[in-house]
Amino acid sequence: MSFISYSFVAFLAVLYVLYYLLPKKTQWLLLLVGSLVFYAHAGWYSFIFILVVAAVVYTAGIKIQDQYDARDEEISANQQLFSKDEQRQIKAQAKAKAKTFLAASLATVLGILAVIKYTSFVINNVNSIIGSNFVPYRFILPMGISFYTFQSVGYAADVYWEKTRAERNPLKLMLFVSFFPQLVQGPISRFGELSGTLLSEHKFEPKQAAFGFQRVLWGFFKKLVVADRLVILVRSLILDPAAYRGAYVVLLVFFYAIQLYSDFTGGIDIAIGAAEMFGVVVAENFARPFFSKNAAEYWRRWHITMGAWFKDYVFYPVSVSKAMQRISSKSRSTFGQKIGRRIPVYLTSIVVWAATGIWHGAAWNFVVWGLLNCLVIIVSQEMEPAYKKFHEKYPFSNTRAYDFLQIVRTFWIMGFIRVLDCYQNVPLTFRQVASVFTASNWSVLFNGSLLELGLSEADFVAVALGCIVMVSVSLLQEKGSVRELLAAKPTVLRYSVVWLALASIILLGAYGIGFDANQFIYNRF
Amino acid sequence: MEKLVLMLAQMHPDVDFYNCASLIDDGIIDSFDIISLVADLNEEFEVSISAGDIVPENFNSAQALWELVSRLQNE
Amino acid sequence: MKRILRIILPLFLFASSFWVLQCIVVPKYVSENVEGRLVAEYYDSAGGNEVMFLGDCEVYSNFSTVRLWVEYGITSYIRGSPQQLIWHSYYLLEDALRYETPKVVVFNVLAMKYGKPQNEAYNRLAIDGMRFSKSKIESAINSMTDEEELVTYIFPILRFHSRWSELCFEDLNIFGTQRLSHNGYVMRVDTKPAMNVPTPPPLADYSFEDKAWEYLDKMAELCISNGIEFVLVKSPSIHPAWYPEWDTQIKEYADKNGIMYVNTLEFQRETGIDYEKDTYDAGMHLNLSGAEKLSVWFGALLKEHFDLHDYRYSQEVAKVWHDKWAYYTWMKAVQEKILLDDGTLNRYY
Amino acid sequence: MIRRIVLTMFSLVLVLSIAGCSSGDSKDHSGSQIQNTGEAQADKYEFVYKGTTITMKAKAGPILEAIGEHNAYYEAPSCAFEGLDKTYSYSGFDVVTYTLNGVDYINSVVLMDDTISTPEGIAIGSNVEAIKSAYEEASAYSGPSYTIEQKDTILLILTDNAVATSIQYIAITE
Repeated sequence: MSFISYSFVAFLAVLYVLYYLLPKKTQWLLLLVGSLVFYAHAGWYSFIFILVVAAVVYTAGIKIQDQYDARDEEISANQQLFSKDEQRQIKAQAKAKAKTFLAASLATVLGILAVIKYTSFVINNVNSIIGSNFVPYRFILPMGISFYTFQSVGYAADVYWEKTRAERNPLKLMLFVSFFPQLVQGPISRFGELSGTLLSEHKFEPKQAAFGFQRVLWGFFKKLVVADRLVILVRSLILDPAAYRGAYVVLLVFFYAIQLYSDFTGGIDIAIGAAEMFGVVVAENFARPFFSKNAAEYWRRWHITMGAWFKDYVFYPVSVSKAMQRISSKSRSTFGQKIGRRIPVYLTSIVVWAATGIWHGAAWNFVVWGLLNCLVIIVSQEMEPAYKKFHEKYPFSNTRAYDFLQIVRTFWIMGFIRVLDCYQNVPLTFRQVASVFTASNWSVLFNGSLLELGLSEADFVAVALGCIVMVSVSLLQEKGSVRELLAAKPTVLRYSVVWLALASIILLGAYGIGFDANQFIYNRF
Repeated sequence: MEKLVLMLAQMHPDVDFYNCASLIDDGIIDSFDIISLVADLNEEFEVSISAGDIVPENFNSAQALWELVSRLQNE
Repeated sequence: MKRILRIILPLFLFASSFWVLQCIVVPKYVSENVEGRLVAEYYDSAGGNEVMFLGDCEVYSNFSTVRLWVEYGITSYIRGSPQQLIWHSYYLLEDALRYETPKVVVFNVLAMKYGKPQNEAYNRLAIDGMRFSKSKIESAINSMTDEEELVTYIFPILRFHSRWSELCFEDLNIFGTQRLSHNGYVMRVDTKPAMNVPTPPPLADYSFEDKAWEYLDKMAELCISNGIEFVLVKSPSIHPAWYPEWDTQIKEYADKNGIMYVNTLEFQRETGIDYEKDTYDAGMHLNLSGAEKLSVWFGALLKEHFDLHDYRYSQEVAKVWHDKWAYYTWMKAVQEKILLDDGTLNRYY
Repeated sequence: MIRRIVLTMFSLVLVLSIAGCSSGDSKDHSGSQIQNTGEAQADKYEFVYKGTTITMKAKAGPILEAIGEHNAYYEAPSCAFEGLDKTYSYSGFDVVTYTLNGVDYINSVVLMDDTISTPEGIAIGSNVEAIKSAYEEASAYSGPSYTIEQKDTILLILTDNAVATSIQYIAITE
């Protein structure tokens, strides 16, 4: 069930009314039922996978928790009897057993994801390398498998690291794994943060309801008015790369950036807004990424929960692992302190970014996309001292104008890397980007050929309007929550703003027959 | 504790580690420093800091770091 | 009290504002696809019609209700719409029965050749004009192609919202426009003789689909349960072709169920329709003279078989129909003038 | 103990991937699925007249010019919308076109008498054996009518007491 379907709107309305009618105790159960109904729309085939992943992670959690509880009990029971070494020995033993449960559960869950998502990719590559011709079998990707798998892995790891206690009630854990707003495209939540607000009882508060509803409206506005309209333009540019080269590629980079931003953040706003209406606070996933002045900052503002997830569950574990420690000490001894300390971190970053890339999709363009991002971050990290000197030498570089320049620069760098998503073919992407520098069809941007790409003037007006609204809201958000601002205003103004949003969604939205609105970019992947 | 502060000072001489309590939050220590710090601490105090321990609470101040190390020492 | 007001008032304002937006955005069918107004026009003259015609352009272009009145005092209405499918007809009849119960229902059988929903455009023309009712919902459910959504029939703004960029002055008169039809009859006085009408290619399979038969039965049952005489007719258009194999199936059905079936194509001599002068598009639809000839002949048939009251002598009914007759003759004059001035009939009035 | 767990986990993965295999067609939604690729292979049986192939759903203009003057013409407006169904009659066959946003496309070709035959040599009057041998591999024989469904064209041959009575090429429009 897609967020922008009539059935989702009806589903949300019904669930919302029931949620505040039923006794508080059963609220989380209703959310679970709602999530399962929401998920069942994706077909029974997908259902099995989410159940299995939840079950595996649930048992692992319980087993690990049992080890730790047994250990604590043993130690506290005969506090004086055991010497320090014996205590350390018991703890190590418990840790080792817990580790095997963790390893087994991760192997299964990630194994399932790997098999379902990457079999054909691996077979194709094996075929091309050794010339064999196995038949690459493509599985249907169950909805949201990449997201709930990561969320479950995070849960198991947190229990192992004793960051949170394991959830004894399987249904409550199932709700954590399958909570419908974040199922489709995240955000990837942490059990420690989410379980509290998700499983607690919520009284109906008008302010919270209004805020949640406004945020859902905001998500629909971005998704329907801007994103689904631009998809038409982006698609026509992508489907015929030979015809649309040179200046068109710049156009594609620009419009795909806006399209992906409004599509993804729109979807996340609907998710977070919907959760907020039920009183559940979900982690933020974007913080106005296009205002970032460098790549590192961009990745602290774009898809925040994914970045955090890879940092906590891939970057640190790898860099703290024994193997990496050895490399780190060896590199520091051979290359000296300054360079030596960088190499392990760069090595780990490359691993992390390659993983991030491949997670996005089973194709080389995603891997290259990840590595390019990594390269840009490492280069800007290396240039740090040079930048510092540059800033000290030239005072103008600390002015707002220079900041704006940096923002534009980051926008375009990220845009050109992101266009790998569109062509889904690495050599083709590089050829297209190269064609920009040898382009001679710059007139295309002004001589009205823009209108032959599937969008009329009226469409461009709607997109421009949408962008102006998005930019101004983002500027306001830099200072504080826009909804608080609105709440302070008189009710008449607040209602008219809500009316305006509703009217622009219904009238200007690119939905229904004639607009082949596609799914969220990240849906079902 | 002094050895610990010495190590930190080696990386960032200009920071007063004794009473600064927001090393991570203010971005004074970045992921580089954390990784090499973990390697040095493991070596120096024969502890094995696990990924689970790398959370802002433990790294935000020298004091918190010292508590982490001592706790791990008698693990 | 104040708290309730604070909730009710905004809701009311929201609802009414979107209702107005919907009326503006929904197409008015004034400058193009004028037949889109037919279904909605019924409600102004609902009630007191003893004969109800159902079918597509072969009905609303070929039968003149005003001529039937002038000639025999028969009060009739044509609930027609472009390419009206049989289930559209059924639910339009069901809808009409909420306003009146005619004595005779005449259904044009050409629609039997369609067994599946055809396209969204014709669905909209046949359903949007209906007032909100159970029949309208069911008609939508049974006619929708798979790309359509039921909710867009309940709230048409969800379908026509993208017209915001092509709104023109005519969209502002949301309180209805001048009537196009004469109790459902759409008049055209121009002529285009039917020459070398192509012989229709034989079909692989002449059987009608189950859904068509199902709705024919449903319509027959609806008439019987309301004491209405059900009449099947094949209108005298010679294109698209009406195959003999189809005709025999309808004849068998009519005999088996004791229903009167008239294939006007077999009575060319009696109706006197001349396809050189009586059609405005080479044989697909009759023009005014053709429609009047057919109506005179068919009216006599109706009077003969069914005791239809001659309302010309009842005072108030005659007055109402006099106005209709005046509008009818006014439009005839206007169209003839347009034909003289512009050479082609490029508008109805 | 540990070996047992790993074993069960491994079998689970295996079972699931097999379950995965059995599910019908697979649409991979990786990354952005803005990409869609259709495959095109031409229809084998098409009508040819004086060297011009009349392809279904192709633009009518150039084709009609190529095959020369028509003997008769008939146009019929569709019920409400603009756009005309046009029938061009030639000696021995008719060509019918439909209009889509102002441009005419070929909708069908109907062979009217035995003076015209298909490229495979079948005409009205050919007996059933000749039809079967001419369209051996690509035909679906069901009772008196032979329907050969291709990508854009249906070749329909109607027969009556073992002789072809009508031959039509019809465009498949959804």
